Order: sequence, then structure tokens, then C-alpha cells
Amino acid sequence: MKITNEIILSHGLKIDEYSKIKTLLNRDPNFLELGIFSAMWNEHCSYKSSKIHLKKLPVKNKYVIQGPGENAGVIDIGDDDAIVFKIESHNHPSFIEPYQGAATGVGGILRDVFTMGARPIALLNSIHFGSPENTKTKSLLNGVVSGISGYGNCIGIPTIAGETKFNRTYNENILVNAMAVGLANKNKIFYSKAKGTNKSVVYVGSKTGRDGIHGASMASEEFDENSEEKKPTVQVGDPFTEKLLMEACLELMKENSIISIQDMGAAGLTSSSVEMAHKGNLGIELNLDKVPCREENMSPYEMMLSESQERMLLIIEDGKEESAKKIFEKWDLEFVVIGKTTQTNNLVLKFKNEVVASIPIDALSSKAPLYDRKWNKKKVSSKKVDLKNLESIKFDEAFLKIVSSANHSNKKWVTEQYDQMVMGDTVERSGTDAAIVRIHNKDKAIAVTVDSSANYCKSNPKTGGKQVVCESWRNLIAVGAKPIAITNCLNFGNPENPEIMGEFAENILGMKEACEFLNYPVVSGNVSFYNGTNKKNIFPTPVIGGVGLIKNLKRIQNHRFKKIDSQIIVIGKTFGHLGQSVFLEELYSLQDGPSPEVNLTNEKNNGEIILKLITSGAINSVHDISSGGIILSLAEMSLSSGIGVKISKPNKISNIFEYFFGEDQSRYILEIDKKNYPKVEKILKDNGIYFQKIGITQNNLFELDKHLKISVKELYDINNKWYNSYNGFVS
Amino acid sequence: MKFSVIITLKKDVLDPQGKVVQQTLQNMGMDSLRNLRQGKYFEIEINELDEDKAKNIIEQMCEKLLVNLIIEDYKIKKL
Amino acid sequence: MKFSVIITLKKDVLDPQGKVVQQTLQNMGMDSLRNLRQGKYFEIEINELDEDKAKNIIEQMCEKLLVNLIIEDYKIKKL
Amino acid sequence: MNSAVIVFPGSNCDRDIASALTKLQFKNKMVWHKDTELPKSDLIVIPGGFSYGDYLRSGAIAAKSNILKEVIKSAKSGSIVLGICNGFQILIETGLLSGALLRNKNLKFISKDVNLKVVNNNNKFCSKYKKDNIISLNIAHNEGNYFTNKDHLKELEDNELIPFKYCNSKGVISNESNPNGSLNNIAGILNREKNILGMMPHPERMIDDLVSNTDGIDLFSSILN
Ligand SMILES: Nc1ncnc2c1ncn2[C@@H]1O[C@H](COP(=O)(O)OP(=O)(O)O)[C@@H](O)[C@H]1O
Ligand SMILES: [Mg+2]
Repeated sequence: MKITNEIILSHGLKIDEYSKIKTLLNRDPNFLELGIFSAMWNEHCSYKSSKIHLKKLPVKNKYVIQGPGENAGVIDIGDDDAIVFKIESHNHPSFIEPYQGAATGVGGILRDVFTMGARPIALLNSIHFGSPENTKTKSLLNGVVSGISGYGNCIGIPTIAGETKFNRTYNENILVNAMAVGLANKNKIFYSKAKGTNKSVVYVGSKTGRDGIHGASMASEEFDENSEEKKPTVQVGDPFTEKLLMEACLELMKENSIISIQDMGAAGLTSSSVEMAHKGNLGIELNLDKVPCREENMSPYEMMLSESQERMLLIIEDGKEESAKKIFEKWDLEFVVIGKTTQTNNLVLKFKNEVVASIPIDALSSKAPLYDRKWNKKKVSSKKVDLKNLESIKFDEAFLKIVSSANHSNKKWVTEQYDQMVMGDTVERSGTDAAIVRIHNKDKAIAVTVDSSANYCKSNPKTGGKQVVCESWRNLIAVGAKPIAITNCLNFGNPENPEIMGEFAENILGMKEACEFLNYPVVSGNVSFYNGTNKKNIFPTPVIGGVGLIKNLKRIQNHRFKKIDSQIIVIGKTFGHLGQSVFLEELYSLQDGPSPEVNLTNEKNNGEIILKLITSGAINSVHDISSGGIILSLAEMSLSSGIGVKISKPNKISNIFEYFFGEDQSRYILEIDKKNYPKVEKILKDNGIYFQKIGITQNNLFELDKHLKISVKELYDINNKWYNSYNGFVS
Repeated sequence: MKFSVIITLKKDVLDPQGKVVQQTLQNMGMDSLRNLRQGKYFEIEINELDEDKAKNIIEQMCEKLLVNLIIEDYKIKKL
Repeated sequence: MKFSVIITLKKDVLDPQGKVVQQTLQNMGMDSLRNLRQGKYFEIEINELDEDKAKNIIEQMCEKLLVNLIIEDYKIKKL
Repeated sequence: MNSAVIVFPGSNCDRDIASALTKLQFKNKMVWHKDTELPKSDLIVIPGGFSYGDYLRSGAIAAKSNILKEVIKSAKSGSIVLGICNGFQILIETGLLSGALLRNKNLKFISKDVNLKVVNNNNKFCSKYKKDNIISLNIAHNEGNYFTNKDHLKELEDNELIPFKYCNSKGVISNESNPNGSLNNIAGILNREKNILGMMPHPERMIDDLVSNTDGIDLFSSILN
């Protein structure tokens, strides 16, 4: 087949990229080779637009065993235990087919984690939809949530935390990010690096079909009117097979048979084989006649680019093939030797006794294009929002409107579709600042959370990047965990647009600053560009997945009020920052003013003291203050416990809206037994921590001076209405 | 008027259910089984006497709710 | 030889899925809808040229695995 | 006491129930579905999960496995058999228990803690509970909507074959306190001889205050008794 410009472009390659291919090969590629290049050189696999920026992020602290660059990050949590985790996007497939897109997103991230020798112990997700009024939103919401639940429940890993948000910026491009967390023995971590020549390359798992051919390049393109037609065969998830694959891999890992292992994710057989060879500085030769196929007459092109799910590639020690095969047969899975490692440093593909492709590995990996794309610095607004210019509203009306809004309603409708208890170690489920999973049969645990703040990042990508890292840190602190490390999923628009590239570059700088200051490095992550349609890009939406360590399960905390007549205090300074707040968004549909700044010194000091107080057992409950300000945080504490509050505004700040809806950072609310209060007050003062007394807990009534008075029960009903009426079912 | 709707997965789309059912039958000794695919079936009765109109309504039901056109095909038949 | 198998819930068995689908369609404005029931559909290909024998094999598949005879009925058809 | 937990491809509460049994002093053995012999045991448990992906009908394929033939034999000769969630679905598919488990009435997977009333404790599984106790157990299923014909329902009610019914926190058994649409709020049933219990809620998830509560313990200690 003659390779025309049209064919090149339809593979998502630029003409100058094609010239580079010819130079690297010293000849024209054939059609199969072109397909392989397109898969490896697209944004999703090559990180060509993001790499130079990602390098700036800190990736190490004393806990990190493996940073970015492997299937997932690994941290040390003591006693030979290691936690393996990563987050990944599945945005475009989920927009096309929400159930299968979300399901296969969960499946993909799980493979990244058990590939490294870890048994997955928790799933999280961050899902962003368009505005609820948008005609597509309802079915996307239903499809995505049931896809996540369908896959996670079936494979038997608890889905215990996440976030569900609505914003018109996602009307034509939803976000579905899934995170998996696994537990491994730190001396038995498995990597993708191939070692030794002439070793067997083994294909295991499901058969290969024509699914998702070009899925990776689709993830690297904008949507347009024609996307529907360009649609490849949709990948269907098979959680049952994944469960078998997981058990078989974990069983095989107990023996010393595996040299290296890599899941087949985006760009399937191509990227997995190239990755293994590249890391090991070797070549690889595959005999495509051996690839187990689901359909008849599959071509080498289809086999190499298929994104069929639930498959893995292994390199096995000499003489271990038979015993390894037995394990996969026990689990009714394919196990076929399809090739070997070589010295050539080439990817060589044979089919029907002919060499059908031969490409130097480095041409596909280290020599792939890298771009330092042009980027513009954001012009940031610094004009403070003036309430005088807004139509006036009564405080209680404003509050109830927010509590009943799509974004701030109780998310039980979502979380009750997820099995949160399977595996028997879920100490805190969804609904808390961070979920907690016990390490099986031990007295320690990890805390996990995912967070994002698109509005803040849109208005000021740098501050936003800082803020979202701090929010993640704060959520872990609030349950009594020491924050250890993060994974991030960077969902952005089109990087060829200098404004968007600027959002990305500055966002990274902000994240870097916070991660460094808090000693909270990035150990894995994923970049998803081209989120948008026809030049309309989504708000920059970095999603942070945080993991913290709890050494002693007797010293944990949550945000549920425990008693009436305890003291309530706010830690951290309240200036009344309303820029980019929920208050403006929900009540005035305004995204206005600057994002809240984070003072990293205060963040760190406040957090460390909270952790100390939790460990000392001196407080009854704690909650971080995030979107919606003090009043929303108080409401969440009341709603989850049934206990009310009697609150007054401290005199200093004049405006009640600013004080209670303001979104200043680095703050927490504490509930303290009156008898413990003097002790806590002393600790805070001795450490120079700013705090204010704002009221006490009381029976039943949620009350703020003369501005608000409602029973907690009534508040609960208001908070629980939205999802059920939107979806039209009552459960 | 009463219709049946048969919904099947498109040809190249993976059918995990069908696969497992087929394997189970083969394990049970049904050696002659060559291929099995699973689909959905609906029996729908509507108050409409004009056959063309009725068919049209059923078609709408399929396109708007019953069928996932991205991965499924359907066939309507009058009963 | 290729057959289709249609499996439906017996008349007196509650069909929660059909019921919800029916309600949803009605909520979507399909007023003429009178009744809807959901079932399963299989397409099965076997290596057997004798039609009677083939049918017999399919029947066995139904009775032994595909159908829960306590709550379901089935129909076999040659394609 | 010896127990055996049957493991199918796709079972995923097998480890949980094994941990619970061990913690509560059972000597437990895991039994792979391809095995053809049951170890000597006083209690056979069929755990929750998605055996064979819940494909075709939940429980249908597992019910045809080798080991189930042995379980059926053993059950018919009086062994104590407990099926939880998917295990209940499997017992129904084998015919050891009658009726059907249909899709939840809202067609969604439901995972939450629910209240149950111990409506009958006159059996080997519930003797440690007091009659009319209200306990809270976790459910997590897609198909737990119990259905059966009138005659069988009457038999279940008349012969104290329903140990648990869904209720609210005050013990009221009503439509509102019925999570999945089960007939008469039935959460579990016994066979006529009362040696086989199938139930949708997960007692093995409720044996530890740190993760939930301890309302499930009495079920296991009743069996030990
Ligand atoms: N998609 C989801 N999956 C799992 N848990 C979720 C999901 N969406 C929301 N949650 C849970 O609901 C709770 C409230 O969510 P959210 O309002 O976003 O929390 P916050 O504002 O404290 O970050 C959190 O505990 C979160 O873990
Ligand atoms: Mg929070």
C-alpha cells in the first residue's frame, strides 16, 4: 500500500513526523510499521508535549521505592509492606460508550497495579460531567457509575473514595479517572525491564480481537463532528477474566519464573513489547502466527494495534514455561510463547514465515519526538469580588441552595452502587475526607483520597496546582494519616494551543512547589491532553490521588461530630476569600476573581499540629475546610452524625457571607470536648497556630446566630434529594 | 399490536458472557458446539393498530433506550 | 447448523427489569406502550447436519444449563 | 469445628469468610471447584462474589461444577450448608433452596448496611440471636430480589423457614425498608429440614467493630454451638 499524506494524517502523525520516521528507518515504512509508529509516537504513549515539564516534579522521599516511569509508583510502609498505586484517565472512551469506557478504565488501572506484584486493595475514581441540564449528562452519569461499579464489584476490590462533579466545561468531554492501590511485599516487586537474550516472551490472558484499534491515537486527538464515524470497535470489559488473570499472575509471582511483566494497555502488544525491550536495552522478536485471536483473518496490523482488554506480556526464565503454563491453565487462560528477546535492539515481527516489520526499538522510544511547545503565561485577575455588585440574597437561602445543588448533594446514589466492604478491611468508606483501608491482619492502615479544583486551576493554574496538592494533603491529615506520596492525572485541553500549554506548564510549577514543600512527591501519574471539542477546551483539571500512612489504627479520626456541647474551633486564618468560590458559582453562575492563595508554611504547620492532636487523642472530630467554606464543612459534620451546632461569627470579620462561604486555604474545623479544651488551646498557642472559637455542638438544630436555623433531619433530606429526583428512581 | 425485538452484539465486539457460557457447555461435554453468542430479547405490546406506525414506535424505543447502538444491532418482528 | 434460542420468564414470575424498562419508556412519552417483557437470546452454531439431532442437542443445552426451568420458558428456532 | 469454603473462578468473598471462620475458631479448608471430594467438615460455606462473572444467571454455572455434586449429596444427608450472597444464588440454582433471585427492583447494584429483623431463631444458624432482634449487616448485590410462588411462600412463613427480613431501624418491615424488592422483605431462607441457609447479607463482614460492627458473630457462634 502506498503511504499517502492522507494515510499519515489519519494516523494522527504530522508530515514532519513522518519525515523523521523515514530518516530513522533509512527507508519508507510499510503500512504496519506506520501503524506501530503512530501508536508509539502519539501523545498518550510518548508524552511528547508533557515530558519536559513533568521532569520538574519531585519524585523522591525516604518512602519512595519506585517513582514515575514504571506501571505504577511504589512506596514503603514498613514491615516489608509496600503500597503500589496509580491513577489513569479513560475520558474519550467513556464519552463514546460510558459503561464500557469506565469499566475498561478500571480494568486498565488494576492491571497496572497487579503487574507489579501487588494485590489491589482499593479503587478510587474522579468523575467529571457536564452540567446536569445538558441532554447527555444523565445517561453519561448512569453509564459511568454503573461501569465503575460493574467492573470493581465483580473483580471484588472495594471502591472506597472518589469525587463526582458537574460543570458545563465538561459538556462535550467528560472526565473519567480511575485509581488503584495495591499491597505488595517490598522485596517482591515486579518490573517491566527485560533481561537476557533468547528468553521466552509469553502472551497471557484473553484473546486478541479488533477492539479499540487506534484507541491510543484517539485519546490524543480532539473530538469533532466526525468522531462518531472514526470510532473503532469499542472495547468491552470482562472483569471475570481480569479476576482470573489477576489470580493467575499473583500465583505465578510466588515462584521465581518471571523476569519481567507488562500489561497490554494503550497500543496493546506494540507498546508492551517495545517498553520491555527498551527498558532492558534489548531487541524483541514476535511470531504473530502464535498470537491468540478472537476473530478470523486478523492482520498483523490489527494484532499489533488491538487494545483488547485483560492481556499481559511476560518474559519467563528458561525452563519455567511448563510450570507457568500450568497455572494459567488452572485459571482457564491463554498462555502462549509468542517470541523471544534478542540482541538486535530491533522490534522484529514475523507472520507466515516472512518478516513483516523491523524497527529499531529506540526509534519507537527514546528517539520519539519531544516538543517544547510554545506556552503563554496566564493573565491572572487580582480584582477582589465585591459583594455590593451582586444581587442580595438571604443567608439561609444561599446555604440551602448550595446544600441541595448537584455538586454538594449527598453522593450515596453513586457510592451505594460500589461494593465498599469486600476484602473486609475498609475502616472508613466514601463520605469521609479520606477513606481508610487496613493492611490485612495488621494494626496499620493507609488513607487514600482523590481531589481536584478545576475552577481554581482555570483562573490561576499555578496557585491551583499548589492548592490541589495541599487539599489532598489536608484530607489525609484530617483522618490522622501521615501523607506520603501522590499520583496525578493531568486532564487538559489541546497542548498545541499556547494558552492551554501555559495552563499545563504553570500548573506543574504550582504542584512542584507544594510537593517539594510538603515532602509529598509524585510517584506515578498520567497525562490526558486534547480534552475538548472544536477548539473549546475543558478547564485544566489535574486530579491528585494521595496516599497516607496510619501506623496505629487506634489513632484515627473522622469528621462525624461525637457529642453535644463540645467546643468547635476553626484552625487557620479566615479572610473571606470568595474568588472562584462555590458561593459565586452556585448562586450567581460566576467564575470570578482570583483563586485562593496557599501559604505553604501555614499549611504545613497547621497540618502537623492537627496530626499531633489526633495522635494525642485530644479531639472528638476534625474536618478540613474546602469548597463551600466553613458553613459547608460544618454541615457535612452534622449531616454525617445527626448532631447540630450553635455557631456565631467572631466579630472581627464584617461580612457573614465572606466569613462562612469564603474558601481560604489551610483550615480545619475541630470538635473538642470541653474538658480537653484548655489542653488543646495551650498546644495551639504554644505552637503559634491561629484559631478561632465559633460555637458548640448541640442536639438536633443547625443554627447560626439569627441567620440560619434548621433541624439536622430536614437538612439531611434537602441534601439527599438531588440524585434521586434527577435520576428518577428511589432505591 | 405485539412485536419482538432481538438485540445482538455487533460482530467484532467481545461477548464475555457468550464466551463463558460456550466454554461451560463444552466442558459439560457438548463437543459439537461451535459458536455461541448471547443477546437480549424483548416482547413489546403497544396500542397502535397501524402496522407502519407501530413499527416506527418500536424503532424509536430501540434507538432511544433499548439498544446501545455503539455496540449492538437490533431486529424488530411483528408477532 | 445454526439455531436461535429465546428464553422468557414464565408469566407468573415478576420481571423487575421489564417493569422498569417499561416505566422508563412511558416516562419518556411512549404512551401507547401497553406491556413489555424482557428475555434472553442466544445464537448457537453446532457441527451437526441432521436437523433432528441438532435440535435435540440444543434442547439439551437449554435444559441442562441455559434455562432455569422453574422460572423460565424457552423456544428454539432453526436459523 | 471443621469448615470448608468452596472457591469458584470469580468468587471474591472467599478470603473474607475464611478469615472470619478462622477468627471465630473454625478449622477451615478451601476447596477448589474442580475438586471431586469434600474434606470432612461440619459446615460447608459457599461464599459471595461473581462466580463465572455472574454470566447467564448468577450462580447458574457454578451450580454445574464438580464439587457441587458433592455439596448436594452432603447437604441431602444433613450437613450444614451456608450460602452467602452469590452462595445463596448458587444454592437456588442447584435446587437445594427454592425460589428465584431476580434483579434488584431499582436495577442497580446495592451496597449498604441494612437492618434485619431476626424473625425466626429456631434453627442452627440463629439460636444465638434473640427472636425479633434487629441487627445491621452489609449487603452488596445486583440480584437479591427474592421471588417464589404463593404455595412456597406460605410454606416458608408457616414453617419458620425465614430467619431474616429487611426492616428499618425500629424493626418495621415495610416497602420502605425493603432495599431490593424481595417478597415479604425476605433476606434469607432455610430449606425444609433447616440445615441449609441462603442469605443475601454478609455476616462475615460484621465481625469487627473497627470496620463495621459485630452483628454477624452470633450467626457463626450459633453454628458452633
Ligand atoms: N465517584 C465516587 N466514587 C467514590 N466515592 C465518591 C465518589 N464521589 C464522591 N465520593 C465520596 O463522597 C464524599 C464526598 O465527596 P466530595 O463532596 O467530592 O468530597 P470533598 O468535598 O470532601 O472533597 C467523599 O468522601 C468521596 O470519597
Ligand atoms: Mg474533604
